[in-house]
Amino acid sequence: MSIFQITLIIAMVMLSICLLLTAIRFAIGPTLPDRVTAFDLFVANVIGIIVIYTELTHNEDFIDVAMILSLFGFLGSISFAFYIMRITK
Amino acid sequence: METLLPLMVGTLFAAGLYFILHRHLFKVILGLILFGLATNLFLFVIGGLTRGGSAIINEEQTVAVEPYADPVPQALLLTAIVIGFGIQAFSIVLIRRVYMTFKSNNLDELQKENEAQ
Amino acid sequence: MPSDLLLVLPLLIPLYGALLCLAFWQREQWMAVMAGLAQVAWLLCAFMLMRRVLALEVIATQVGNWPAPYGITLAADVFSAMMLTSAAIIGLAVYLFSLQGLDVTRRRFGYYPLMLLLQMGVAGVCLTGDLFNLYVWFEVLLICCFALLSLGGGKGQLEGAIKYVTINFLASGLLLSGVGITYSLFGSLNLAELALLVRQPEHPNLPLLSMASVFFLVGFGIKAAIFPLFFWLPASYHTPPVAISSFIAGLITKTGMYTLIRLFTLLFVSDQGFMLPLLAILSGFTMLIGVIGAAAQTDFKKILSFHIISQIGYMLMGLAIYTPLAIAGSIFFIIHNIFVKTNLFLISGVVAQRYRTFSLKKLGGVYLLQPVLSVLFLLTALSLAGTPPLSGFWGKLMLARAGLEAGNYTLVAVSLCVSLITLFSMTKIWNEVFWKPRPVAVKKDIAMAPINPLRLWQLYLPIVLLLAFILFTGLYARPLVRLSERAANGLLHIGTYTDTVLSNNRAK
Amino acid sequence: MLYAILFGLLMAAVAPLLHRLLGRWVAVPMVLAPLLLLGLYFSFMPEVLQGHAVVQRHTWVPELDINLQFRLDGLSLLFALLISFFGALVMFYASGYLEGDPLLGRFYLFLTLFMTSMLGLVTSDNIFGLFVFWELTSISSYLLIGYKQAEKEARVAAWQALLVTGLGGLALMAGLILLSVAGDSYTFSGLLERRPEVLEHPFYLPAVVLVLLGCFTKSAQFPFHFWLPNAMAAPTPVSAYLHSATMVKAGIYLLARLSPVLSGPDVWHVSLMTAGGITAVLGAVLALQHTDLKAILAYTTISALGLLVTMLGIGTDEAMKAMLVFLLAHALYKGTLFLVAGGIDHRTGTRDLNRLFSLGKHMRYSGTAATLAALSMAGVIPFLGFVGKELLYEASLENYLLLGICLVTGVAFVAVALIMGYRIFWHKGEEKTQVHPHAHFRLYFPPLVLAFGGLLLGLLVNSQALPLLQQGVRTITADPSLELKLSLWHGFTPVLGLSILTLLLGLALYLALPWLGQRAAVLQPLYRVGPDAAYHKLFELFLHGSKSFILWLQDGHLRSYVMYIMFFFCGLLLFILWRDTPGIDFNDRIYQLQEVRLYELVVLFLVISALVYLLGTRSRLTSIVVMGLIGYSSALFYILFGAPDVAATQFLIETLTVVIFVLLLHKLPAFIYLSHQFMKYKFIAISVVFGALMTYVMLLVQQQAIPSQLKEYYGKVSYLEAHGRNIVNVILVDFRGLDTLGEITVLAVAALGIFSLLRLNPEKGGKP
Amino acid sequence: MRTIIFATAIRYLTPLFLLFSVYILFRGHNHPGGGFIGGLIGSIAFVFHALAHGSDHTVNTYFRLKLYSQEGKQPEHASPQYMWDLVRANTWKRAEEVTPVNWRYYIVRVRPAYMMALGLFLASISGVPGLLQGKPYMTASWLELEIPIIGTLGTPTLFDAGVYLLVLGMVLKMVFTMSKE
Amino acid sequence: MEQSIDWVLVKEVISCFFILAGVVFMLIASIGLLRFPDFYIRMSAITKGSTLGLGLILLGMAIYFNQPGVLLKVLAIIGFTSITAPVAAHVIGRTAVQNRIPFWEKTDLEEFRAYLVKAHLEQHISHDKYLEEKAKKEKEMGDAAGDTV
Amino acid sequence: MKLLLLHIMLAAAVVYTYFQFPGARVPYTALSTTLLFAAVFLLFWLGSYFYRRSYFRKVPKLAYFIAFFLKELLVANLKIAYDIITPNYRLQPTVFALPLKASTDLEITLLANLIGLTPGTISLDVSDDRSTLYVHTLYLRHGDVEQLKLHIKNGFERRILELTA
Ligand code: NA
Ligand code: NA
Repeated sequence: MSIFQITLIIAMVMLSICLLLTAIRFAIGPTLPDRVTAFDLFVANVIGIIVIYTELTHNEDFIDVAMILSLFGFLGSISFAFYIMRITK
Repeated sequence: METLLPLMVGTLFAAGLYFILHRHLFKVILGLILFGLATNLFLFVIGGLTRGGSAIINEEQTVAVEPYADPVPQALLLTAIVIGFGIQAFSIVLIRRVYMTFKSNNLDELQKENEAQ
Repeated sequence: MPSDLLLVLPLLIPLYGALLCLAFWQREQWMAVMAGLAQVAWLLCAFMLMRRVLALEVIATQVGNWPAPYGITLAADVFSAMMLTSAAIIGLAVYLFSLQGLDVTRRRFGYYPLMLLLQMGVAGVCLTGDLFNLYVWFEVLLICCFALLSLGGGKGQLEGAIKYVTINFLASGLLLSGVGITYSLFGSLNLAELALLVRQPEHPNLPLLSMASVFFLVGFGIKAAIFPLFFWLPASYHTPPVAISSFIAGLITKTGMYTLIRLFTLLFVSDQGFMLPLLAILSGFTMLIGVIGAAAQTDFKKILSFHIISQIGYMLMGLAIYTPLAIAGSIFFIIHNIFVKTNLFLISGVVAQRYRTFSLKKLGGVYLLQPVLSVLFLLTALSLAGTPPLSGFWGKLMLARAGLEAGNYTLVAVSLCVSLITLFSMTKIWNEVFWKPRPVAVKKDIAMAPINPLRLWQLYLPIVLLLAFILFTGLYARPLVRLSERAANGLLHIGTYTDTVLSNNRAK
Repeated sequence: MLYAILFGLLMAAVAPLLHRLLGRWVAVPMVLAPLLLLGLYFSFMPEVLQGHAVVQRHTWVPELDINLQFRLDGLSLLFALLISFFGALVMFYASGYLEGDPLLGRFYLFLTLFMTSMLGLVTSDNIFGLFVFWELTSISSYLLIGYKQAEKEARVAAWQALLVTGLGGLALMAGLILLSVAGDSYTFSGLLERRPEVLEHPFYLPAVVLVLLGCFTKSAQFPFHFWLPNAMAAPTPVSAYLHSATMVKAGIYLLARLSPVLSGPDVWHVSLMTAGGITAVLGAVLALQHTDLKAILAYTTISALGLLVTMLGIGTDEAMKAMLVFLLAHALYKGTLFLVAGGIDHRTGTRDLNRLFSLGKHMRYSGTAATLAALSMAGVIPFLGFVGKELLYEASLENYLLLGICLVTGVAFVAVALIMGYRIFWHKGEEKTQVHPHAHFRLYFPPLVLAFGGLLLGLLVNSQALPLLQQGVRTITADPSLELKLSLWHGFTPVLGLSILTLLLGLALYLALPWLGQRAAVLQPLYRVGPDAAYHKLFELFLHGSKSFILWLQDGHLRSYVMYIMFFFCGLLLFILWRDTPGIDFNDRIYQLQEVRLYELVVLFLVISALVYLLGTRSRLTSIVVMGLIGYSSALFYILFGAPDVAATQFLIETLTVVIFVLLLHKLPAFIYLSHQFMKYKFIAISVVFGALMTYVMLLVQQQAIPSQLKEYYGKVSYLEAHGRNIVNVILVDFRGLDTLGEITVLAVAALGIFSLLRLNPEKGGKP
Repeated sequence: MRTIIFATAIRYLTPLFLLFSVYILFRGHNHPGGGFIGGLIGSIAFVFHALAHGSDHTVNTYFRLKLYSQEGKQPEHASPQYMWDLVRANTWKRAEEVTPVNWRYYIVRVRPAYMMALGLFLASISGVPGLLQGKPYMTASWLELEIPIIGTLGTPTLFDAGVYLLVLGMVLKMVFTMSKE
Repeated sequence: MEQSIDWVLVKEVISCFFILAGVVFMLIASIGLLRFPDFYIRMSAITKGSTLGLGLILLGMAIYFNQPGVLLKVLAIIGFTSITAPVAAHVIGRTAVQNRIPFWEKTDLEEFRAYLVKAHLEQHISHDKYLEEKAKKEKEMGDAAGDTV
Repeated sequence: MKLLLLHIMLAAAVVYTYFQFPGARVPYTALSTTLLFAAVFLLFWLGSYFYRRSYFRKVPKLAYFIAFFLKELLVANLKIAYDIITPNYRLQPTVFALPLKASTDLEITLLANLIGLTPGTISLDVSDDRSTLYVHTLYLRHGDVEQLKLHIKNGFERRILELTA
């Protein structure tokens, strides 16, 4: 196993921890914007995982998905914000 | 993962069904979405899991080389996802319309009102 | 016309019809013209397909020109051609009815294209030779049903639609799972190839086939509305306007039944020792509960809706008995029922147009006021009840005979009792709606719609058309019986089907 | 003969049209039609009398062995003549009886339809052909009974008659199918040839039971007799024609037709005699308790039918002779009496016995007819009724029980005959009955003809009528050499003594009737437990039962329906898995677990905890976010296992779903959390079972999955022949493009549906 | 949601998204992507725009074409100069900038329903060339030449383009309908 | 001398460095999300942490793959995230303000107060008070407490 | 500015196309890509020299700007990282009103986004008259709001305005 692969595995593990931490923030809230932010970070983590995975598998087709996600992942947060505005106005 | 994913999908199925059995329309919709998600994953998991290899032929090759994922379940899955999306969208609009018409999203009340008519 | 074209036209004609309708979006009259053209063309196409199938038994085309198990095959045998032709005929009839029988708003809001796409779905289901493609066409059909059932958004419609959507969504999920299981276990999606695979006694996965068949049984059973799975049907079918419910009620459950018959003769034949008795039990309960439900109703359309279920029981009965005569009986029954049920719904629509209600308690006196309609109803209703020599009788007779010959005495007894109760509910409608004078209290409350003779005749036209067909299949039952027997024969001897589908190599 | 049937059907079909065109003159063609048919059947007489059956075959549905195969032998011809002759008279009578009725056209339609089906019934040789006509008579009877549809009694009675005879019809169908299987033949003649096989076939007993059920309901045998008196709600011509002369005798006809095939075993004889005997006595007793003319006639008809069945049950040559002669006599006199009763009703407006006195003054011809018919009914020499009665006694001499039955019936008949022939016409009562002055030729001519027919046949019994009757008896007994000798005067035999005794007792009974009438009131409660009451009870019970059953089953709750479905699915799957016990290799599984990566585990854990969180959350928005989380996680799985296209689609769709939720749901009210209470556990249980089952199925299928040849093929040709490297996409647009076409159609429809759902509002435009 | 920052960002991002969606569409045959994903991306671009600016504004910006033509009959109607002006006026230049003649314009509304219909039409018609050659429906035909980025062109590409249009039209139809509620 | 440098190894090491740095930033952002006291601070911390982290990971990948196509994609992703992340942050932040999501008590709102007053958002400035009121509302409404922000 | 974006995109497209084109002999390295990128850029620059010179004078400014921004990004991130991983906060959150010189939508947006990208600050809202940007910051040095404002104005706003001018 090369240094590079070890690095990747470490990266994956750390990103997984990130996911967990994000999930905890999501669960404890306490406000909706908090959750939405957690969701945002979740998306970023997912992009990270995809990128690392691309390197792990040496299959560059996966980056495309990351690209799509990076463009549109934030629509989720935007819509939630939009929603919150509309239900409270 | 071949062993664990089925567990997860089973959980998804169970949760989906449980929500569908709820009398709150919104939860029913959630249930439907979960159920659809579970079905898609079901299809994916039993179609065989291949780590890393996508069903895309490299620039250097003219035929696919192993290990590559079975593209058939993926294609079926894509079609199913899209169909599911159409139906989900329709269902969401439907409950919205139901709410606008009945001023309620409790299935029981809906039924009562309809019977009274 | 080459088979390649003949097999895709039933899909393309409604599709292009719908597209033309979309091109004339909101211009209702143009949409009607386009839809009418498409309906006529579809009917002609169905007839041509029927002719071809009668000559060649099975025809097939490999869509995309990929050899058989790799692409999608479209194939037609006698059974599918029969379904298609019936669908085309009632499609035209319902279309004609809708011209006067449906409000302008609904017609403007997509009624025509939705109907056409629904027909496309039906054609796809009937013609496809691929398991997953079957699922796709079912979804097409289903989403059209969703849209049509909720079109207009009346209260009852919406409430019914929720149930319809939810339960059918579950069914689709189970079906999809079933398709996945079948693919994983047998490595193919082509029905013909699968049929050959499941007939290899040494295939390692054969014991798991029964498990897969449960998914299909439940999935298509829901769509076909068989016994413990039918609950969505009476909850939703009576809710939309007649120009919608008549087509859906007439055709869609039968399409489910078509699929059940197709799959249980083609694929799931390895566990018949268990499956057939199970189907027999289900069929008995389906018949009984459907008819009991109908007896309990006091609403014209609700009675008809429940009767769909009981009739489905008959169709299932043939499959459960599984002899050539029985399956022929099922097929005969399916075709007969498509026409009769549609016609009954249409008649209920004409009645309701005039009296503005479907409630038996509020209706009455049609016998004196609209004698023609009364005759139309009576003949159709008796046909449903299986009074000889009308069409229902032949199906019933075939099934009863097959059942008795095969020793399914209980099932036959149940079917005959059910037939009596069917007669009961049909005459109940006749008594209440046609014979009984219109209640005085109602006369004050609800004014009758004025009669516009021209309009009335436009409404009658499709009914007369369908009735003519019903009478024809009854009084001169031979052609349909022969067709059914041929179809059943084709289903039970799959050699021709598999050979035609699988030997079709690529056109260079 | 097919053309006779077709002609009849045609006439029926055009009747309303003719009525519209010709007005009251519609009667002319309608009367001529049966006369024409009568002539036609007469033309077959010589051939039939020589002992040849006229056979005509027309294929109809040979695949099911149902053909329009007609066979005119003695029995059929007798019935056919009777039917068409009666038909003509009744048509004629009806034109008077229903004069000015706007629905006369429809009446003729139904009546002609009935006549035609009756003709078809008696001439059919194919058993299913017979069945077809059999059911048609039930239907036309239904329509005729309910002719006065505005009256509830008529509707109820019609319905009752239809359901009872319909029940019988279905039994008959089953019975006939069994017979055809047992005898491997679909014609009566064929069955007759294969009689030994039929008798020995295990289907014999069920077939007999079912056929008898059919015949008994049709011919109003106990306990199915109750519909017949109620059917008197029909206009009188109908009662005369259908419910005394012809339709009710269809059952008798069929029994007679099948008698040569099925008789022999005791079950046949005993059941016929039992049912017939009970019916005969019961009808006789009940007839005397009524004051409505038609009711009285109806009960005596039941009684007579009972006698006929009894005779068939006895099954000897004498009994058959008696049956046939009595059938003819009964048809003639009962038809007359019904028609007369109708005439009375027409002119006085009542049919109550106690309000009708000395009508003879005003209705001389009707009176004459009634008297003649009554004499025949009473069995007075030289009427045909006398001959019939003599034969009855003769046939039942062997058995005292049967003799008793005949005697009781005979006595009752005499009493009724006295009422009908004497009391209402010639007996002077205290008060005068109001009689409409205008005597109607069309109302008294037909009964006169019939009454004189009874007399004439009685007088000519040994010459003219004999050959046809003889052929009929030969048919029934299947004995072509049987000689039928009839004579008016046998000399002083015990039978004659019985006849005289009957007359005397009858007279006594008539005199005692007023006294008995008061005593009979005691019997009233019995009616409440009779079959009629039972029918109504059953009817109500069925209606209520079905209603509450359906309300229980179809309770309107979506969750119940889903529960049923899932119970069924899980139950079935569990059963199959239990039966086949396909095992999962868990060692292998555990070994595989070592390959699990941490990130996979984390994502999996996330999904499951998100689900748990979703179960508990009360906020709608939080639920949507959680759904998004789950969706993204599952998309991540798609990536991790090599499905980038699927993953991208899943991501995008998840995002869009959120947008849709946002656009639509913000107006929904606060999320009211509705607990399931105790039901919850049920739901949890079924959900868990379902999830577990799906997991099991997945594990199983995974283990057993076989490599697919599709994968290999696509991998090979995707680039070389389909010019695409992304195999999934190539499958979508090329290999399986049709799927995608269907899929985008779904999307288009979804958009259309959404558009119409949101925009189309019935309150704003258009009717619902 | 009338925030300048969001609205402006979206205004500049939308063309980028659209470009990206077309790119994804055409590369789908060889890489992840394709008509469906491309269509979703394209439609999401408009969804963003509608969220930020309101659906009416989106419709006005992207689904209304101003078609210019010159008023009255000009003598040089058939001349290349006129054609060139016409093309310029209708594409990248504003009408006023081209020539001083009076331009008249028509507003053409691009309805999502028509896009759907067109997409479905393209997808279904892409199978017809096969039929015309006497082969089964959807038999693919390919052009010989290979175009950069897009790759080889063939009827499956047309099919995918149909899918793209349909998905675009479908989502737009849905979203516009919903946001007008 | 030239042969002694293993360029592939160098490339990998550089790539590893970038990746690890990126991941660390991501992890720190996640921890920040958990640790920081109020919504605004959390958001502030993570939006950029994740953007930077992601950018570094991507650059590491680009170096590793060393292909123009990949580089382009990487640049595109970096570009996209750096455009979208702050926009999203802004939108959510603004929403939070509009919905009276409280600031940490130590936050200096001196210059912001005018804005809040103008938009009638001056209530619930205190974090604890906000939570208190939310709990109270939920208690009052019981199950009916809907989407409390 | 618009033209600049367009050029960049165009250049990217050309380069990408070149590499996709079969038979390209250039080694697939990030370096050569960048070189090619620069070459195409140069080409454009030369081409545009004759009519719109000013745009390409901004290119070096853009490079400076990016470098500056990256520095800011890194520094601020490290600061926050330190705060996160050490037990105590050194936070002094403040919301301040930044008077805007930038006036167009694009300028405001760019500024807000850049503020949003650098850790420690997010833009909460723009006042209705577009004169003020409300910014939330985590670290206010010595309670000196004005200095921070100046830092932003000199750092980001000035450079943006220079670029978009
Ligand atoms: Na597909
Ligand atoms: Na794709």
